[in-house]
Amino acid sequence: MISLNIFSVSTGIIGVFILGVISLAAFGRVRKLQWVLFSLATLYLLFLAYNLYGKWGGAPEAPEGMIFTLMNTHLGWLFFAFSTGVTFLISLFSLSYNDKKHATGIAPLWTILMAANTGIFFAADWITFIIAWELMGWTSFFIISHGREKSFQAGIYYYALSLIGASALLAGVFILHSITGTFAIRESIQSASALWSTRPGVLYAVALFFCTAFFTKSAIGPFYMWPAKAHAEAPDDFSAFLSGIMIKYGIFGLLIAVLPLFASYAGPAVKGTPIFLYILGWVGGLTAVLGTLLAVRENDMKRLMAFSTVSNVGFIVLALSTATVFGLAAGIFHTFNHMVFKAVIFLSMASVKFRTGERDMHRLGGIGYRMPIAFFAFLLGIIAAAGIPPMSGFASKWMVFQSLFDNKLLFLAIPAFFASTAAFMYLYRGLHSIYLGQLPPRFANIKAAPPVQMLVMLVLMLMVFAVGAFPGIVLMPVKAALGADSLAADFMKIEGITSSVNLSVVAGIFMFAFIGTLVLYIIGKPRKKVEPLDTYTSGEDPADWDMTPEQYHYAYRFYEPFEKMFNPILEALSFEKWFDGFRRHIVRTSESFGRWLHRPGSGAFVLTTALILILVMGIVVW
Amino acid sequence: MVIADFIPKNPGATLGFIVLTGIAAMAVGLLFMGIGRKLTARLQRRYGPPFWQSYIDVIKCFSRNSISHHYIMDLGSMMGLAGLLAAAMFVPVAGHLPFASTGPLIVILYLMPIGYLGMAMGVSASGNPLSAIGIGRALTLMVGYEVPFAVIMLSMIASFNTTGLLALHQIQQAGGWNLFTMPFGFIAAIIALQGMLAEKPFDTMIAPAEIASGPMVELSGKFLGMAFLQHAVAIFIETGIVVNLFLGGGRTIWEFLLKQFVLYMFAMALNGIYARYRVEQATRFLWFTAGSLAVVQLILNLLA
Amino acid sequence: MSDFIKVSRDEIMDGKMERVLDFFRARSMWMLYYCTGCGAIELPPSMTSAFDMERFGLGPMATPRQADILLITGYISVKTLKRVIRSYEQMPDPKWVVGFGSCPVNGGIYWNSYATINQLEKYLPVDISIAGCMPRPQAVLDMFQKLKNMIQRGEAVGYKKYKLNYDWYKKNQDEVLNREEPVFREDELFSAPPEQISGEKITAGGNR
Amino acid sequence: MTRNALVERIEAETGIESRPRYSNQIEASVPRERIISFLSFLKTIGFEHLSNITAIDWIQDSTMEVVYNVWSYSERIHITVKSPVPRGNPVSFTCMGLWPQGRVYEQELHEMFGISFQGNPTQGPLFLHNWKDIPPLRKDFDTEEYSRRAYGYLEEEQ
Repeated sequence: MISLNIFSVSTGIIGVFILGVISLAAFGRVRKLQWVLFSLATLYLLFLAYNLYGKWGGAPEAPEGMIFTLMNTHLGWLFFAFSTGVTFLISLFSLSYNDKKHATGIAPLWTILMAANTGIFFAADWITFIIAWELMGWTSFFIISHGREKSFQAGIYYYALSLIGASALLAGVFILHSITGTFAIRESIQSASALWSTRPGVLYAVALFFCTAFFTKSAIGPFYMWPAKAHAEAPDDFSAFLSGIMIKYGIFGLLIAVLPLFASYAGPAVKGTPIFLYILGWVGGLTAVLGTLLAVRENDMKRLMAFSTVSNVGFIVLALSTATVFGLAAGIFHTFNHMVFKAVIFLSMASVKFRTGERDMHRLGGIGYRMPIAFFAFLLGIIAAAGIPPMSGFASKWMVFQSLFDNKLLFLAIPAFFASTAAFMYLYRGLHSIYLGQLPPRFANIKAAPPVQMLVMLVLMLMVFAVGAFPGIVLMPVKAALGADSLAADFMKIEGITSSVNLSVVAGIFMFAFIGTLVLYIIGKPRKKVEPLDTYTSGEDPADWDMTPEQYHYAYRFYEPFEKMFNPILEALSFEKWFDGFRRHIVRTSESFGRWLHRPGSGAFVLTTALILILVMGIVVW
Repeated sequence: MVIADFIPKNPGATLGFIVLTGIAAMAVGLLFMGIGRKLTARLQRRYGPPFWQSYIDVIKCFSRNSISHHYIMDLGSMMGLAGLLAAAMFVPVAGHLPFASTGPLIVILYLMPIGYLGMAMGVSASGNPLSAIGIGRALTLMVGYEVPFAVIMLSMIASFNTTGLLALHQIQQAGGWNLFTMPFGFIAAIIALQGMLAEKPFDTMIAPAEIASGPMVELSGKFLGMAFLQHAVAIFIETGIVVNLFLGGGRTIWEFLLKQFVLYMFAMALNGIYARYRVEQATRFLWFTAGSLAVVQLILNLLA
Repeated sequence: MSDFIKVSRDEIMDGKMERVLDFFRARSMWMLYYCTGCGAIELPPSMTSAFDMERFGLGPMATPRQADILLITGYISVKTLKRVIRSYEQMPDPKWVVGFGSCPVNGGIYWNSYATINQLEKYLPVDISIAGCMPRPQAVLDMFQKLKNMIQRGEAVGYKKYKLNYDWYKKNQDEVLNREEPVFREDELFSAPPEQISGEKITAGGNR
Repeated sequence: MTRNALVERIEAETGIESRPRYSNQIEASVPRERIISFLSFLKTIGFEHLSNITAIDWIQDSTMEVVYNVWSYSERIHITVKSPVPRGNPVSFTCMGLWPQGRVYEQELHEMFGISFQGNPTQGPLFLHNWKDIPPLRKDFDTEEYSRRAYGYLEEEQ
């Protein structure tokens, strides 16, 4: 019985979808209006989330006679609320970002994508899940290839991988249905988990298909390379959404489908962790290392942060693979933290690109002197991304490590440590090459970011810092969502088995120490400000050598020794060629089919055959 | 209630202890630096400066005017010292801590990078390519020594199931020193410590003849003084960590300081006799030699 | 044409408060020396084990930002002068200049060279000079002791003189570095009788 | 080949008489028009190394001599080729075609003696900083007077 209640999920999905379609169809001319509608849609979804809080589960609400069922699970609600909240901030950013010069027509598609977002997180059966998943897939494809040739190539690449994922998901779901006889997500997974002893082979297939689907979406393991293309070519404000939220759908899928299957596996185990989970952990760890190494080599700032996203997703998988309460909490906590700090990083870079139009880091430099808010947003973002206190990333990364220690998965912790330490390298490189160093003269008088963008960045910065000082802000809801009373974490303190930390104390101590150094700074003799080019050059005057700030800015091939160490390995294990071939193949087949369709007469032929088939089927049914 | 346990029982005393710890960390580090310079001089058959030379240098630095290219530079220098000082608060000195904590090793290992990140931010705001090169080398080297050190920490977890330095200190006070039970790990820790202290053969980030003292190329006056203090606190923290991990931590504060002193003197002696690695050589050495030693220790601890 | 403002040292000396800091400044003097001339060869012996300079807190520094003392070791050609002045102006106060050897004092054996300046005091405020070509390390250390006493008594005020008479120094520097017109007028030049060249054809590059 | 044999061969093939000077040195004087051809001839017979190019200012007879020092590794003989150029119009030809390193020597001579080499593109200032007077190594340049005027001493004591 479809409830016409405005606060019901189905109304939300369908309403937002229809809104998107309307704005796509009607307001193609007035793009500002499309963006306003998009913001209103996200705001409405936020309102919906507020109203849905506490109304867990119950009877899955289903429209009359339809098999689409939706259920308000606590976990789904949490993902939904966080993603919608961050998206609302991004939409505000987009309002000021899409001015005359930078306008893109992606707002309605993005609105439809938000409907798909809602569907994914509230789906109670696989059919709804798949439909929402597909909707998400093609809308995001059209958004990524927003009418630019280069972006279109990246979009096709992305869509080819999404095709793999979606078909794998479909196959997995049908196998699951064939062995369990139900499409409902929870029931099917539960009843399938009981079949390890009797029909392991089928479950292997299901798990493999699901893993393929969710790995492709989250760029885990061999699918590490699509974010670098898609995130880089997507519109700048959408990159934040893509890297912050969309890449988490796969995580959600792993949470609801794959982890229960693997956790219930009764076969061999490593230190009490089922073998498949252990393998999953290694996949995550290696993904983290791979993303880090590739990010260190990048010179394009959006590609660099895309690889950093890959590395962080690897961390999340690493934490989830322990499948303990602590590990799940750590993974989800890091997921939400990553949503926020990666959003702030991408938005800061977007406002830099908004002002300068540059994406190569070695052509930028010194922007932080002109755009201080963007600089500090990026600074707090990378402190969080590097997992340094007192920002939010540290809490979740600490929990990830603890979850590994608690399960004695010590060798798994080595790649994690390597990745999180090498993360300093590329993050600092971004900070130096974009925001510090020498300011090129052609950017000498760019203005600071527009006030709305500044406001959004400030709010996100505040979130990053607040969560870093008081992890309970996020950790408490996560704890409640997992129903994990055993998780020893309160508003400020997290306790693992091997260690415990009170993050508020850490943040407070840091602040106190900063005040102490401020005192030292004040009692020191005064400082004099000098020109940027007035640096130590062995007495030479740079003007004598026609030295321009661009030449003087050390940003290109920043970590050459490190790259030289790792280039051979990275060349050796590159899946990229294979996937490129796959993409080309898809393009060729579809083009040939299209050509056949466009041949005069063939369309009519197709039409008649379709009619005849329908006739025959109708007769048979009748 | 939640706020209540954030506020310590007697705030005044805790605050005093925190300030005292900070000052003590700086003072001890500077003293070690001075004596280390004396030792290096004696190794080179010189008389050497007085052991209080480092104090004089720091005070002189703060007594000079300084130049700055941007306020981000000032901010970065302050952040740099603050991060190290905050990390020093978590190192238990012979079991004493300024406030109730377990001396969590991961927190220390991740609080020190904010110091280095701050310093990096400050010097790259100065816009000198040499400083950027130095920071790049420093971060590469950091990846080199953090990995073996992390593996050593993992072997501690494997044996004692804790990462709290305080707990490790108590365990070693009850039983023997870890130096004897896990020698490979200790050797790896010594090598990693040499890299952490950025002494030869791992001082490619400073390289005065090559990149004009790297990160410090544009630092003058009080900024240079803050860099000195940062290095002093780093000496205190890093030697303190190794003492707590392997040398039993010490019953009294003086014993603790003595052990730190011995470690630092050993590092300085190596510094006096070795030449300089290139950065990729240094990183490889740290990974393959120190790292493999640490992994061996980890495997041994897991089997035990 | 601005005259040199003569001030007695006591007028521009620091107050009593600075004297405390001067105690530390005098005991930790970091020097910046470019090997402008042959004088630099005398510094390695005075640093190494024979005469250990570091025992007085003296040490070489890499960049002008970190250094207190600018050592002018030996003669200064005009090109060097430009670099030296830039380095001196990059040093933060308080800073001191040491003329090392005879050449900075009066040109030394290059007194009549067209390429080297004669008297450093015209271009930079020299706090203390050592005569000798070359001064032995004993003399160097003795000079550093005297400079240390001067700094401790607050009498080394060269950088203040430089600030006070900046335009005078600047004028002297400009006379050398950015000269507009030649020194010699045309009629002063003793020139050979001009010889007429037979107008042969000169092809570029000659006959290869 | 001995030194005297070389002298004879040079005279036989080019008609330029050259005098043996020291044990392993030959000195030849070549008019400006033939200098490049003569040098290229020397290079063909094994004088492949141009040690340096310098100049002498004979102010009394108002000529300047461009002096090429060329060394033969095979014969171990050093030949000094002098080519006079008139002081009033000190112009000669570049030897960059034979020895690329000649470019810098010729630039130095142009700066220090005012001898310009046709065909050498780089005739700008090389060593001197902001030089406005006549080339300093000419005999009629009074360097002591220059030093007194340019870098004079302070009269009174500060």
